[in-house]
Order: sequence, then structure tokens, then C-alpha cells
Amino acid sequence: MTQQAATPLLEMRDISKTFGASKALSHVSLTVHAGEVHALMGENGAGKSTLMKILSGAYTADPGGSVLIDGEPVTLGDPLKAKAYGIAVIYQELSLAPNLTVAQNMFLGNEPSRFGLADRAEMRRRAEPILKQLGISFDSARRVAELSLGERQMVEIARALTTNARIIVMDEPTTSLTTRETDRLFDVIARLKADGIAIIYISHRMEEIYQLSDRVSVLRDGAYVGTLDRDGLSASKLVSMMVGRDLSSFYKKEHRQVEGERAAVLSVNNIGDGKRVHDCSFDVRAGEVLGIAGLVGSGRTELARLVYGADRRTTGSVSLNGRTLTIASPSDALDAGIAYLTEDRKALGLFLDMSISDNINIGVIAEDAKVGGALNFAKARERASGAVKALAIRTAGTQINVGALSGGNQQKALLARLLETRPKAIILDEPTRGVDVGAKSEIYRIIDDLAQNGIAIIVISSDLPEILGIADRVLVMREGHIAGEVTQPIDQEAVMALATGTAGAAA
Amino acid sequence: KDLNKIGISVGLLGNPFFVATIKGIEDRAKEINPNVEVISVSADYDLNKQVSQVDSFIAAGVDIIMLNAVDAKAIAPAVKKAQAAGVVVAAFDVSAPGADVTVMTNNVKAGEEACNYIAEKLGNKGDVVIINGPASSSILERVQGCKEALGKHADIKILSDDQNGQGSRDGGLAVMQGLLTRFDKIDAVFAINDPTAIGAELAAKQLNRNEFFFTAVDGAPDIEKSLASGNSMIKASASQDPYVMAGQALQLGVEVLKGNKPAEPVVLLDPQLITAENVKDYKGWTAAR
Amino acid sequence: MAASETEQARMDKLKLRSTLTALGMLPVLILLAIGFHLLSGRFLSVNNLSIVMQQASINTVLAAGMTFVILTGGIDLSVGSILAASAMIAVIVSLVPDLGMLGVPAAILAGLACGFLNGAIIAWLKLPPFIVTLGSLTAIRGVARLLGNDTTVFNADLPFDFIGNGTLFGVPWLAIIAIATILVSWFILKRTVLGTWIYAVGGNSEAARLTGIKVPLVLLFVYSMSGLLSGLGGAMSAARLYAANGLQLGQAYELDAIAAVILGGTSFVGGVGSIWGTLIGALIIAVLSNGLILVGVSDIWQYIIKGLVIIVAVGLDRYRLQGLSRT
Amino acid sequence: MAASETEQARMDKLKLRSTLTALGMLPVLILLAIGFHLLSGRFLSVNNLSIVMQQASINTVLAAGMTFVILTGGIDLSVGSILAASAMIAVIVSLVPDLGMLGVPAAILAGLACGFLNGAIIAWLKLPPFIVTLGSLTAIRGVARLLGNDTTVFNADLPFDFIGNGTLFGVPWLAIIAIATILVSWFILKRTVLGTWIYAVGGNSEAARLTGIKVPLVLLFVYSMSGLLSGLGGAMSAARLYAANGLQLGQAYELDAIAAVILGGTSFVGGVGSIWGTLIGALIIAVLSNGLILVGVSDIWQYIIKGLVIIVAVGLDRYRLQGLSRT
Ligand SMILES: Nc1ncnc2c1ncn2[C@@H]1O[C@H](COP(=O)(O)OP(=O)(O)OP(=O)(O)O)[C@@H](O)[C@H]1O
Ligand SMILES: Nc1ncnc2c1ncn2[C@@H]1O[C@H](COP(=O)(O)OP(=O)(O)OP(=O)(O)O)[C@@H](O)[C@H]1O
Ligand SMILES: [Mg+2]
Ligand SMILES: [Mg+2]
Repeated sequence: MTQQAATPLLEMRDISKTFGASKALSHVSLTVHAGEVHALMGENGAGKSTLMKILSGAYTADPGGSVLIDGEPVTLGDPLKAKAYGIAVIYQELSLAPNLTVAQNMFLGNEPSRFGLADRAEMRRRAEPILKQLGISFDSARRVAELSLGERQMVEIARALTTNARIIVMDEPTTSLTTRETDRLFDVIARLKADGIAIIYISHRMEEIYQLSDRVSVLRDGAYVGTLDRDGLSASKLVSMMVGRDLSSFYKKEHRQVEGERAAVLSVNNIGDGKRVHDCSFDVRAGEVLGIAGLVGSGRTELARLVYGADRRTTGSVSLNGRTLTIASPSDALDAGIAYLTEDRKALGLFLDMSISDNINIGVIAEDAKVGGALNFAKARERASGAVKALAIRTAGTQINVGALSGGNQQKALLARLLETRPKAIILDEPTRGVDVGAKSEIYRIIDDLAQNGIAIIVISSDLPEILGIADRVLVMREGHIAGEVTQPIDQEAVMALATGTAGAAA
Repeated sequence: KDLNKIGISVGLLGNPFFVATIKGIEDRAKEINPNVEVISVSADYDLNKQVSQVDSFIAAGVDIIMLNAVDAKAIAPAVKKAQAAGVVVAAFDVSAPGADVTVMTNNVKAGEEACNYIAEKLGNKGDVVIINGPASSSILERVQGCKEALGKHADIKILSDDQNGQGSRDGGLAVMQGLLTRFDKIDAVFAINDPTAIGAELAAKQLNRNEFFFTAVDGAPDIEKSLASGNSMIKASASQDPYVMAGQALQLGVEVLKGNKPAEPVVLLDPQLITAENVKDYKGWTAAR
Repeated sequence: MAASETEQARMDKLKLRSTLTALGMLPVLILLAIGFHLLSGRFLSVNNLSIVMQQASINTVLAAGMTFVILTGGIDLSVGSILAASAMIAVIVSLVPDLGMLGVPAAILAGLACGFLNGAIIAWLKLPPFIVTLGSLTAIRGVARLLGNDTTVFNADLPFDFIGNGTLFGVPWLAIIAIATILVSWFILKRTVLGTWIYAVGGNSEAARLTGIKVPLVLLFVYSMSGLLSGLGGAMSAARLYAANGLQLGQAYELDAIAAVILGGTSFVGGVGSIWGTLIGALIIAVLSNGLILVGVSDIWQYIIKGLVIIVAVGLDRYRLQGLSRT
Repeated sequence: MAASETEQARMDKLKLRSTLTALGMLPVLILLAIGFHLLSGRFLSVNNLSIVMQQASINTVLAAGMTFVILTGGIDLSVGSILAASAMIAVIVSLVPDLGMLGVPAAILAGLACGFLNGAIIAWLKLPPFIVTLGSLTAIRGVARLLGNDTTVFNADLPFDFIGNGTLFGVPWLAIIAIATILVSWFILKRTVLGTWIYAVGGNSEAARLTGIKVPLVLLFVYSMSGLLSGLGGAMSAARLYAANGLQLGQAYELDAIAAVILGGTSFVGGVGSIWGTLIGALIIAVLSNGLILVGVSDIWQYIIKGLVIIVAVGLDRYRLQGLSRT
């Protein structure tokens, strides 16, 4: 620990929170000092975000607990008050107004103004250095709706830096960021720390926790488990605190043992949309896991959407098992046997107001239907409970709303939907975004099983260790082109060099 | 000045009554100038819309505006504006203050006749319901006339007069269903126009109530038919003649255009009470003329 | 395990909540009925209840179609105009000797055609439903007037008048049609694949597209359905009134239909709601209109009271669900 | 560097796009005007243009208020009723000897009060705007009728009649008021912090709340603004007509106002749109009404043509923007 003041900057005591009948937090306490990076860990649904939302005034805690800042008890009823106490939050669910510009979002609720008139020049002037600091290359006058997910996350981070906050909460700020952006963020964190600002950092990426944190507090099932000092930190200890059991092998890559010379299942030729993706070609073989890496905004998601028919392509073709497909819409792709897992499960994947069962079955209900399109409830129940078991989705039943599941389990439910369509090739876009360690290793296991069953798999990920861990081969994208390919043994440096364009020529 | 272009604005074109008025105007106008251009629009009972239409007529350069005012008082400024622009304003069916000529039914009398019929038939004694309508001058006058007629007889009681049948079959039906549930015994019903009466009669038939009868105002084709059928509960309607009324308004208007101010700018046409007995002699709205 | 226990409790809560939501405004409806009965002493008679059902029936049918549309996050303003045009067609066809009964299918088909057009423009040209149906509200109104040359068409010997005025075992045909419509709608929404797709499109149309649902076809269906039911409403209206008028009929019906749907708890943004709620919403509106006349409230005050009751009813509903809902 | 080049190209694209979006339906408006002039030979006269501006003015003012509301993702159905009630008040107050001029502020205040009520219920009780304003549409209509005992109130010597019929340097006062309203609205929306908040609430109300924006106050503001402008519309209407009628005035005005807003490119879900678009939308509606009369199209066909033009106009707009937008 760098410095330790006598009175902690922030103390949360005995915080509880109930939603309807469920208790998200019970009697949690947390102490954070000025100038420390305090990591908060726990499985999906452990209550980390809820605790932070209480701190930010987004939720009000159940009576009984107290929050002290500089040793003084304070009441944090609404976001404005929390802000006044110098608390800034980077929310996990991106909370940007997509219709506004980057700069407007950064200063939302906090606009530089004279007599109520917005001072745009001042706003831009103040935004520039912050964007620069984070290495953000896009213009602050761009609308957020036009940004990629990772770029949005950068905006969210930039926003937290506009106020002169004393406590900055970062709730999974790097889920869509790649190594380069993450490093930039860590530089900024180091500087903030030196300025005596306290940072509460939530992440499911272990290596980040090791790299950053001074102390780590762990929550499990809404209860406080304990706090570890930097010295006492070890993976096994953390995991067993979080999960209550040991996790053995993390990345699974057993399928490689059965790898031989297999035919290409999915071939993509010269695909492009004339805007963000240009002239991309690649093959994926049966049972192979092809990783796609690249910086934020490099066009990976866009490429996947073109292959899947979600966006209109202007050039190129897609073929499956040697047959050229006409894909004009996602339903064409699905009919042909190509499935796509979106990176943004809340906005583009799940039907939050529908049940888990419906969410899993929605892609195949037409297939299962009885005469006249009547729903086949028995079949649906069978599929849902089968999937829940196979993917180890933790839920009390298949009829509750999918929105009530934790992030990792939502992700598995979405994955289950794709698998029910029995695809021949599957594109997974950030499959472990915001997913906890336990669920992550289960998702890796699922991917591995799929590969063993001869399905061609593409994994897009911003988490480089993840790509290295599970992929057989890695394509690297830069500015909408495929910059190159890295084969076994996959070398992290080589990937980064291609991604940033410091080595090799762009395709 | 010659008659080249006429603008007609009526309260609500969908009403057969107004369709007959337009036909009356067109026929008379064609007699005067076979190439005459006639623009007819519906104000949908919106004063703002009607004033806009008058403005547009002025801009379009019409010679006469045939006006069925949405509001008998408030239309005055628009009339003035049109006249200032050199356009003759001829009002029909509803008075328009300051209009060069006005031809309309005597609505007070219409209400009176319909309700005198009720009083007579009831032997000056009984419970009467008035189904009111949207508060326009003609409807207010009909109700006023009716109340005056009924008021002369101490033994006639008005059970209800503040329910709005919207002047339509639909509204008449719904209101009458409610009124029939509310009152166990009714002796007669005065409906402010024919569609209301027909709708109300449908309600009565549905609920198997037949202790009363209806009178109304208008003389529309459907009431003609039901009077002629002989088994209708509607016994009388004080009829107007929209075709003649509007045609006459146009003829007087053309006179003004030629510089012949009429001696009496307001012409009141007396309604004719049609009943099952005299309906065969009645020349309806849609009769070929 | 503690986790599964709270999980259990949450399930109970969820069940309670969904029951309450499904119940929806029923308590308000019952309160209104009792209130009117106490005030007028006549409301809860068999006769009057049958009247209320009749008066609610056309709006119920329109609102059922509107439920489909609103569930997808859309809106259909043209129902009143389609009703008018269909009613015109019903009466005009009924005047054809011997073929008069064809008026009903003709009206329904006409409605279907109008709805199909709306749906085609919305689904394939991707224009905003509000503007498209506002356009057709106006245009179809014009067509309805054209059909009858701007006058009332009537047929005193309407061959299908039993629909409008007859009863079956004492229940008005109009009410039977309305209930049948609700049942069919319920079946489609809750028991068929299409129904699930409708909810999915309303819940998240982009996600629906990405899961391979043919969103345009779903939209085409809901607007066609709304058109068809408006056509049915036109036939019902014609049968009830023995007449139709292209200009006056169905004015502002869209507001009543939408009000019924929203009163019934269907969300404007789509994806959430039930057809039973719509039925209750439509009944509340009819009960209000009928009850206020029974009590003898004057026309002016009827407006004021109706407006306030609508607001208070939704307010009560919100209050009732408070603490049970999430966001 | 290649990156900055494409960045530059993209920025150009963006600029082009936002210009086109802002231009919006202007081409349609111009085409309509030219078309009507060719057909009638009278449309583009100074006189007629001044009439069109006058006819558009009240709807423009209502639509400006509606723009605020729709930008937050809400809707205000009660504008027509508020206009009627305010117009009644304007005329009634104008009849008070010596204090007649107070009719205008009285009307505006009355509108503000109604809007404030709407806003308070929506913002604090969190009830759906559609239902709340549907309720007040009905209730305020009743109040408007009550104010004049269901008759027309009339004042031939209206002290503020110049507003409705006078001109300033040849420009009708009504048009001046409408343009001033647009300018003030533009200023609020684009130049003040409040404006940004309005867009933010429409874009993502939860995000707005989390950044400390007082969402209820923003909602309160927009509905109050809409009420205030409806009150102004009432005063304008009274000044134009020298009279007011609680029942007839302002019926279905909400549809015209909403149509102007949506025609102008403002999105129904909130967050996207501009006040200039609304002005153009309102002008298109007025040009259509006036032009069709000038050309001598019959009333029935006016309906049909108007409906189709609205749909086609939005269709053209969509087509024009195609390829520039993503989803
Ligand atoms: N608004 C809400 N209403 C009801 N339950 C909620 C709400 N928000 C969170 N919960 C529940 O509270 C629990 C804690 O959720 P929280 O989001 O704090 O978890 P987390 O630790 O941040 O998980 P993750 O790692 O997935 O982000 C979960 O069971 C969740 O389902
Ligand atoms: N709707 C849009 N309009 C305009 N530009 C967009 C839009 N969506 C994405 N872009 C741009 O396209 C580029 C590629 O985006 P894409 O989502 O494919 O990136 P990505 O590699 O998946 O990045 P991330 O890791 O952030 O998800 C980015 O520069 C982004 O700004
Ligand atoms: Mg979280
Ligand atoms: Mg991506």
C-alpha cells in the first residue's frame, strides 16, 4: 500500500439491499483508503454492482447500514448527492445516451455553462486532454450511437475523469477493451492513485487484479467474505473465496488432440461492406477454434455481422462445406447452419421480459411446432431443462424471466439458444464478456465440447489471454482488414504487433 | 360581376343533409353559368378550420362563399373579412351574422312542431325525454322550441334533457340504452335529429320497450322510409328541405353579386311535419328535381 | 442451501406479481361496477350488463387488434377509418339482392386489405407506424366517404342484422363475437409460435432479427390482423345501426382502442402485455360511459369524470404493483 | 496516415448526413409549393403565402411544444383540449372591462397550469404519458365546455385582435409568434444545458438519472412547456376568431401537431429530432390543406391525397437517408 491515512476515505458499514423478496446484499462492509486501488471480486450475481450502485446513489440501501466519508456519516439518496461527495462511477451496463455526442455524454449532468447556456467550446476544450490521456482517437463530436462497444466503454471511462472525483468506481471497465486500451487505462489509474484518489475496481480478469490492486475484497452470495492484502494474494485463494471450491484447469483445449487435416467448413471470401470492413478472407475447419483478435473498433464485430447476414455486405461471398450460400439475413445464415453469439447480450441478444425457456427455444419453436403453428410446450420444456443441465445454468426454474439471471448465466442461456439450432459453424463474439471465473471456465468447456463434435468455431475476443488459451489459430484485424494470421505456437507479441501495425504489412 | 367560382363550406360533409345542400347549390349554379367551378369542403365542426377555408376561398378568388357556419356567432369576423375582399357571403341552414343573405329553417319552429305533436298525442300529459346533441345554434333552437311547446302543459314532465347523442345513430343508440335502463316508463322521446331518433329506436327495439314513440327533426331519407313502413316507433319528423334552402341561398347571393340587395336578407323556411299519413306526399332530400 | 431458499422466495414473489399483473385492472372494473350500482340502483341488472357488453364489443374487437400491434411496439391509428370503410362496404353489399349476407365477409376482407397495406409499408419500407397509419387514417377516411358518395347508406332489412341486435341464449351476438375475438387472440398470442415471435419482436426487435425471426412478416401479420378486426368491427357496426356513414363513423375510435390496450397494462414500448388486460380495459371504458348515463351525470361532467377516472385507475394500478416491479 | 484519411472521409460523410437530416423534408415542401403553384396559378402569391403562414401558425406553436415532449420519448394528447380551455379563458377575460388585454396572459397561464398538472402526474407518479394525457384530453375538454356553459363565447371588440388578424411590416402577427416560438424552442433545445438534458432523457433516461440529471424536473418542464404553448395557441385562436367554443375548438389538433413533429423527422422513441423539422412538418400540412383547396380538389379527394402525400413524403425522406444510416 502506498499511503494509508488514519481515517479511511470511505467506509461502508452493514449495507443490505433487498429487491422484492431477494436479498442482493446482506450486512456488507467495505473500507477504502485514499490512494489505493481496492479490487472487488465475486461471482456473477454476488452483489458487487449493487453495492457500488448504493455508493453512487442509484439505489438506496435498506435501513440499518451507514456510509462514512472521511469518517463523517453521509446520506447518499440520489446520484447528484453522491456526485457532490466526489464519487464517480463507471457503470457496468453502459449508461450513455446514444443520441448525444461523446463530449456531451462526458459532461452530462455536469455541463460547462454560463447562465444555463451550454458552453460547447469549453466542453471540447476540457474533453480533449482527457481523451488524449486515454489514447482515444475518435472525435469527441461523434455520436455515441456510431461507436463500437469498446469505444463506448472508453467514453464511459472518460466521463468518470471529467469530475474531480475522490472516489472512482470502475465496474468491469475493460470487458470490451483489448490489451492496448487496458494498458492506457492502467496508466491513468496509476496517475490517479498518485494523486490520492481511491479506486474501487471490479473485474473478472484475474491478471488485472494482480497487476493493479492494493487490496482485494470478496463477496459471495451478497455477503462479505474477506479482504486480502496484495502480499497474500493468490489465485487459488481468491477463487476458493469467491466460489467456495477449487477450479482446476481453466482453459480447456482437449479437442486439439483429435485435430487432423480436416476440410474447411466455413469459408469467407473477400467479404466487405465498403465502410468498416474490407476484403476479408478466411477459412475455419471442422473442430477448429479460430480466434479473431484486434484493437477496439478494428471491425471484428462488423466482420462477424457481415458473415451472419446481420448487415448488408457489398463484396465477397460465404460458403459452407464448399457450397456458396446466399445470405441476405440472419435467418438465411441460421438455415444454412451458421450461428452468431452477439457481444451485446442485453441489447442485441436476450428478450429480457421473456422466460429462460422462451429465450432458449425461440430459435427452434417453429421447427418443434405442432400443426397450425401451435406451440409444443412439452418439447420446449424438455429442451430448456436439457440445456440448463448441459450448460450448468444456475436458475430456480426455466419459467422465470431471463432478466433475473446473473450475467454469466444469461450468457449461457444465450449460448444455449444457438446450440439448439445445431449449427455447423458458430461465431462467438466476446463469449465471456462480464462473466465470472466459474462460468468462464464452463463456457470454455462448452466451446471445447463443440469443437470435439466437429463444429467450426470462431471466437472474437478482446481478452488476449483468453484467445491464446483456447484458439488454435488467430486472425488479427486492423482497421477493417485482416492484418495477418498467427499460428501455433501463438505468441502474444506477434498478435499485438499485427494489431497495432508495428510489424508486417496490412492486408 | 359574373358567377364563375363558388366556395362552399359546410359543418360536416358526411351528413346527407349537407350533400343535399351542395347538390341544390350546384344545380342552381349550373343554371346560371354551366361552366361554374364549385369547391365544397367540410369544416368538420371546427371553427378554426372553417375560418382557414374562408381564407383559402378568398385566395382562390371565389365570387360567392356559401357558408354553413360552424358557429352562428363566432363566424362573424370571417364573414366580414370575406366581404372586405369583395366576396359575397350567403349563409344557409345556420345564420351567420353580417352575411349578405341567409336562408335557413326555422329551427325553433321545428322543435315546436315536433313537440306539439308529442303533447297532442299524449293528451298533454306524460313523461318526455329529450335526447340532446352537440351544442350548435340549430340544435339549441330545436330544444328551445320543444321545451316551449311542452312547457305549456303542466302535466308534461321532462325526465332528461342533458344527454348528448352526438347527433348520430351510434350516439343515439348508446344514450337511449342508458336512458331506458334508467327510466322504467317513458311516454315520448324527442330526438334533435333523425339519426339520433333512429339510433334510439334501435335501442328500444332491442330492449323490447314500446310504451313510447319518437319525434325528430330533419326528414332524412332513412326516416322517410321508416315512416312509410308504418310500424316504426318514430311518428313524426319536422322536415327541412336542404336542397331548396341552399339553392335559394345561392340565387339570392347571385342577386347580391349583381348588385341587387334583397329587401329581407334573412329568409326563414318553415319546416313541414311529416308523419306516417302524409309521408307519401313528401319530396325527400334525394328526390330528383 | 441459502441461495436456493431465497431463489424460492423470489419465485413466489414473481408468481404473485404475474398474477397481480394478469389481474390488472379487474379490481378497478369491479369497484366501478359496484359504485355505479349503488348510485343508480340499476347498473347490475342482467339487462344493463348485456347493454354494457354490447357497447364494449366493437371497441373490444378493435382493441384486440391494437393489442397485437402495440405488443410489437407499433401503433395503428387507422382502425376508425378502416371500420368506417368496411361498414360502408358491408351495407352496400347487403343491398345486393340475394347476396346480402356477403356483406360481412366483404367488410372483413376490405379491412384485411387495408391492414395488409399498412403492414406492407411499415414492414418493408420501414416507415414509422405512426405516420403510415396517420396517413391511412386520412386516406381511408376519404375512400370511405367516396364509397357512399358522402351520404349515409342504410338498409332497413339488413340480412345480417341479428349480429347487431340478436342474442344467443340471452347473450348478445356482438358480445359473443367480441369474446370469441379475445379467445382467438389469446390463443395466437400465448399458444402459437407466431405469438411468441410477436412478443419477441416487441421485446427486442433487433435481437429477434438476429435470432432469425422474420420481423417483417410478423409486422405484416399484426397490422393485417388489426385491419381484419377493424373490418369485423365495421360489419358489427353496420349490423348494429343498419347503416353506415363514411365520414362520421369511427371517428376517434383509435383513441378508445389504444386506451383499452394501455389501461389493460400492455406496454407502449412493446413486448409486455396480455389480451385479458385489453378486455378489461375495454369493459372499463364501456362501464364508465354507460354508468355515467345511468347515474344521470350531464354530458359535460361525463367528460371530466371519465378523464379523471382513467388517470386514477392507472395510478391505482401503478400503486398496486409498486414494490413488486423491478425498475 | 491512412487512418486519419478515412477518419476525414467519415467526418465528411457525417456532416453531409447531418445536413441532410436537418434539411429533412424541405425538398418535399418546396416540391409541393411549386406543384400547387403550377396547378392553381395562385399559390405563390404574397397574399396566399401569408394565408398559409397564418394557417400553419397555431399548429406550429402546438407542434413546437409537442417536439419537446416527443424528444423525451413522451406524448401529449391533451393539446387540443388545453387550447380550447385557454381560448375560452382568453375570450372570457377579454370581456372584463379595461382588463381585456389580460386575456392573453390568462390563457397562457391556464395552459401552463394544465401542462404542469400533466407533467406532475407523469414525472412524479410515473404514469404513462399516453394515458395521463388521454385522461386530461377528456377532462380538460369537459372543463372547457363548463367554462362557457357549453356555448360559444364571443367578443367582437377583442382588445388583442391584432394578434389574430393584424400584420407587422406585412407579416401576420400569428406567423411572427409562430416563428418566435420556433426560435425560442431552438434556443432552449440547442443552446442551453436544459436542452441537452431533454435530449439525454429521451436518449437514455436511466443514464440521465445516473449522471444526476433530475429526470422528473425535465419531464415537468417539457409538459409544462407543451401546456404553455397550447395556452398560447388558445390565445392565438381566440384572437383569430374573436370567439371560442369549448366543445368544437381544437378537436383532433393533437394528431396534426404530432404529425408535424414526426414528419419533421423527430423520432417517436425520443432523443432524436430538431425543431426546424417540426416547422417544416407544420408548413407541409398547411400547404397541403390550402393548396388542395386552391386547386379545387373535392373534399373527399383532399383526404385521400393528404393521406398519401404524408406517407410518400416520409417514404422519400427515408429513401434519401438510406445508405447513410446504419440500423
Ligand atoms: N434491480 C434489480 N432488481 C432485482 N434484483 C436485482 C436487481 N439488480 C440486481 N439484482 C440481483 O441482485 C443480485 C446481485 O446483482 P449484482 O448485479 O450486484 O451482481 P454482480 O456481483 O455485479 O454480478 P456481475 O459480476 O454479473 O456483474 C443478483 O442476484 C441480481 O439478480
Ligand atoms: N452504427 C455505427 N455507425 C458508424 N460507425 C460504426 C457503427 N458501429 C460501429 N462503427 C465503427 O465501426 C468500426 C468497427 O466497429 P466494430 O464494432 O466492428 O469493432 P470491434 O472490433 O468489434 O470493436 P469492439 O472491441 O469495440 O467491439 C469502429 O470504428 C466503429 O466506430
Ligand atoms: Mg456487476
Ligand atoms: Mg466487437
